[in-house]
Amino acid sequence: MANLHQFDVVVVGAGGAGLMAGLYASRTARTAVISKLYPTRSHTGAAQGGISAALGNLEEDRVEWHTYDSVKGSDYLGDQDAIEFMCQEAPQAILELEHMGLPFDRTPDGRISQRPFGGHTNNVTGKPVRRACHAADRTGHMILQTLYQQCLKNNVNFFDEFQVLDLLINDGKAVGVVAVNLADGELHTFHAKSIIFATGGHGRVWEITSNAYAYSGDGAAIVFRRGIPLEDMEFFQFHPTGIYKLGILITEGVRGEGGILINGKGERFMEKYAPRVKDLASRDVISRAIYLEIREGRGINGSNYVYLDVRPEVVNKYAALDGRTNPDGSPYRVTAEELLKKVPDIIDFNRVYLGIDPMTQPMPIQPTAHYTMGGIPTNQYGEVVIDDQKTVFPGLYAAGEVACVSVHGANRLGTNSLLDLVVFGKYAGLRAAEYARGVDFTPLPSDPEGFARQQFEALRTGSGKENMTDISNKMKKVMFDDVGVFRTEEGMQRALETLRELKERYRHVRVSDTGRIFNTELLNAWELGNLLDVAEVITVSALNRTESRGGHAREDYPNRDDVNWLKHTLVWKRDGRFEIGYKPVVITKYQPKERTY
Amino acid sequence: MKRQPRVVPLSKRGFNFEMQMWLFTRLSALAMHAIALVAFVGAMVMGARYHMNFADVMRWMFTPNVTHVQSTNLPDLDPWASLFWKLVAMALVLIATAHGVHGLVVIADDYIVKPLGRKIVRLISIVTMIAFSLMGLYVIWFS
Amino acid sequence: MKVTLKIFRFNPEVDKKWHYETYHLDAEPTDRVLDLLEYVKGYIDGTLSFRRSCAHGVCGSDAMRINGANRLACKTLVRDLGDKITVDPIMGLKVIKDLIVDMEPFFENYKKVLPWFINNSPLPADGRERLQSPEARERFDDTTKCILCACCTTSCPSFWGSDDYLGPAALVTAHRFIFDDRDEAAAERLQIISETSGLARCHTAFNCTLACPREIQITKAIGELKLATITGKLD
Amino acid sequence: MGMTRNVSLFKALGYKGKGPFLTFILHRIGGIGMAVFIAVHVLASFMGGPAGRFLNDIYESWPFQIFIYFCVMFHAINGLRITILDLWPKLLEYQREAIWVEFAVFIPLYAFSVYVIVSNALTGG
Repeated sequence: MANLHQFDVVVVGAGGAGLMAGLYASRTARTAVISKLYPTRSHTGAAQGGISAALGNLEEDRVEWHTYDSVKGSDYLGDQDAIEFMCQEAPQAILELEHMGLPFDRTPDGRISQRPFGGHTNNVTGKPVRRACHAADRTGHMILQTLYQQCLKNNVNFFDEFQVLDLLINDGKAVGVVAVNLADGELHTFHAKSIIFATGGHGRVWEITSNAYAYSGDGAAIVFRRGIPLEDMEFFQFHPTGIYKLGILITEGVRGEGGILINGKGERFMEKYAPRVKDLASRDVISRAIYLEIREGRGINGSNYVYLDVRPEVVNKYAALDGRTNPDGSPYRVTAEELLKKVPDIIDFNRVYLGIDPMTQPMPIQPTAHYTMGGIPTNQYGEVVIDDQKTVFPGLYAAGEVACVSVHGANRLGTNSLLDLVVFGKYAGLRAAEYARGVDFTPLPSDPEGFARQQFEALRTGSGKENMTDISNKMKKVMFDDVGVFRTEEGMQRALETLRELKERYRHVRVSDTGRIFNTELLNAWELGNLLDVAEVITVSALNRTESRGGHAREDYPNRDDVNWLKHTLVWKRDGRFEIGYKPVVITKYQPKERTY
Repeated sequence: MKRQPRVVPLSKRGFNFEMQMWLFTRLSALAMHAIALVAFVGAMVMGARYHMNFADVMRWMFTPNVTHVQSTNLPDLDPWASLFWKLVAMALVLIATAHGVHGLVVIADDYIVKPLGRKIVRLISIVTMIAFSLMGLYVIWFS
Repeated sequence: MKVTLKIFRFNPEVDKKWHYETYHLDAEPTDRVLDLLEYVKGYIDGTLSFRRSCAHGVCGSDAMRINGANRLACKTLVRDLGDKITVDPIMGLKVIKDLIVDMEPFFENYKKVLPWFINNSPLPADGRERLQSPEARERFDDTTKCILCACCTTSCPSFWGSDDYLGPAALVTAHRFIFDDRDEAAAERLQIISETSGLARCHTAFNCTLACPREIQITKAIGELKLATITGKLD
Repeated sequence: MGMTRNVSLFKALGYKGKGPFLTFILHRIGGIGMAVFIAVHVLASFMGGPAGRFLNDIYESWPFQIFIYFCVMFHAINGLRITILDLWPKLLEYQREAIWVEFAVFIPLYAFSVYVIVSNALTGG
């Protein structure tokens, strides 16, 4: 094998979690970061609103409140020990980012500025609290840039535009990955002591999504094929405010700054669904509210969207009605100029894609597939755990959106995704390096590239006639219609049948590009295979869970069922058949109770 | 919050030959505009309004050298040939040559990247600049 | 509306020379150029190769020359181009395949300006954030927006001359750190960018500023750097 | 692998830059034009004799005059714009307006010069 590389730690994926892991691992171990994109192209860069931590820079805030908000946000499915750990680590993580030079916005006295966000509350008064640290509406961009820069400073070995195809396992341990160099089509084998998957989510399974093309569930699909279970895959977050038809995200920060949701009758409908925090309720709650409004004919002009209104006069009107105040107690008021400073990119998106100026017109929005709560099961140190006994799979780690710790449970609290990838990326990196220090290399299995080559060659040389874009669009549509915000037994059965049909068609997919250099068509075909696999797992998991909880809302089982379903789903594929298992939810201080906003 | 003004000391701020020449190019441009203005005002004072056409005034502004106006209908060439204008014209030639030669070096830098190539360009440019400055001074002094 | 889409094609494994391929498509005025490329790739010719990821102008993958000027394909709408659209790869970098160019020289230049935060002083005693006033933060806000898409650098005539010029993107990055009052390596960076391959090669053609999809005032940033080398003032 | 850096002079000139890109190109043309002219002019004056007179005849011809007036005026006016913007970078935000002002000054001035040159040429000076 000409292309064999040996590293102590190999990180797959170079988004926030991957770079964080790479950065911390590289301090003590020889580390490589493999990414199918240039690291700065990763989707962390699209995160807008902020990253939460109970710093209390502007008003009183406590780690316990953050913990409780996250537990409640997760609809009590999050593991409370992990959530406590994350919220406890949050302030330190944010400060470390600041020490790395991340340009947060500042308060007048020079500290990191914070703003309100959906589901962030003062637990005593029940009022929204300023907890989201932000850099305009480009927080993710700043995190990604800062981490990439620090990795460069630390001389992390980057393998840019290498697509990882397979995880190598020998002797019950993860021993390496196989990747293809997109530039010349050569397969490379990376032999490692620890492997960290940080490949992100799979939002491209759905039609309307805020996710990047690259979000094709590669990591989840790769490990799933190698017998690792996936956890809680039925839980996927639909963000309430995506730009109509395009799905491009409009940050919750817009509502944090006072934006209001308006239905076709001109009403502020969130008063009905979340009387206390209204437009700053949790994301799943708002997404469902929008769907219900639309279903009852109260979309704009009876169509399937509503308005998000951030015109200064509207913001001020409702802020006055709500009695909202600044930290110093004065009434909250905004001007167009201030808003322009706080959410410049949102305003830019609207101008470019809709030709709308949000300062004078409301923005048409609809829920958009946004975030993967489920994924590869891990503990709070990023170690992959493969059953309900907390058995760790040696040498294998996961962090970021691809992992399920689970801190997000059934629904992620806004801003906790960036926090998740910073905290767990860091610990995965540290743990992976520590593990690598203590062990020797396990030999690679024989013919390590075999499986990857076989997958690729089957696609490249296949004689099928099926059009992959067609298959892909059908999958996206059926998933959005039947396994979307609201789900039913019947719809999901239909979806499952369609998916299996599509998988059959996929076996005959046509790849016209037979070249080796930047064969993006082949790559896309392979990614589609991952999406189909992941979509099937999602649907199987969702069909199995006969309750409604967080991001999983079933019309035939509209209530949460703590008696039977206060547990995580685990799905394996063994001998071509799905096996479903469960593991208990860790509960420390917060007993499940009804969730209202 | 109070802030200390941040200033990088002269030796460390990167004000090297490259940036000095960058500044020189701008300042010499301003100087040449100023000289042209002086030449223009001077020409008006010396009666160009009555005796010269537009093209001749332009030529005089371009370099205020007596040979540039001696073929016109000026009745009295003496003030135009004074030492003052000779010195002005010579200053202009020196500034313009430096400005122009540096401009050519800048263009060459865009396309010639190898250190040796750049050295050669600079060497040639210095020689050219000195030669043309001397020739210009000679022409003006003896005209 | 009917659109005629002309795309630069070059497959290194087959072609000796590049050529244009013309496609006739139906498009909505609100379609992005990226949507058209995806359509061509999905239904007409799967071998068409280009980079893309986020599809809404924040990842910087799909910089290309559209109707003669550098833009992001995902941020350029058909209605702003008319019914004749020509797509070329960005200039000044090697074309590898179709619209994909070799980005290495671009990132190499980026790395030359020490594109990372440097502050070796002890952290605040309370372990908290380094303080920075909102005004000081605002000072370099514009240049923090850069997504490294290379629209600016590959629109720069000096960069076309040779990739030895650091290029606007690298200088923008230098600006982001030099004017950050928490950073301590301004002097080092100034010395790097004031060499022949740096500031002096900026001839204010403004192509960069006009090409920037993030609307960074690049020429202004470079102008401020030039003056900083002369006055030494970083406020 | 791949094509070399794909920038020929032709391609470079084909880039759809706007006003400032055009002025950048013209500034270079003007600068080089002047450098050649002055070099030849100084050389000719320095040498004198028939060769000098021959060169003199060339640059006193009216088409050459139109060219060199363009070089000088454009280079001077554009140079002034660049200098002002460079020394006060804050003004760079108004670069579009600066270009308009530049052309508003240059076009009438140059048009007048061309008119004078051409009418002189037609009337024989």
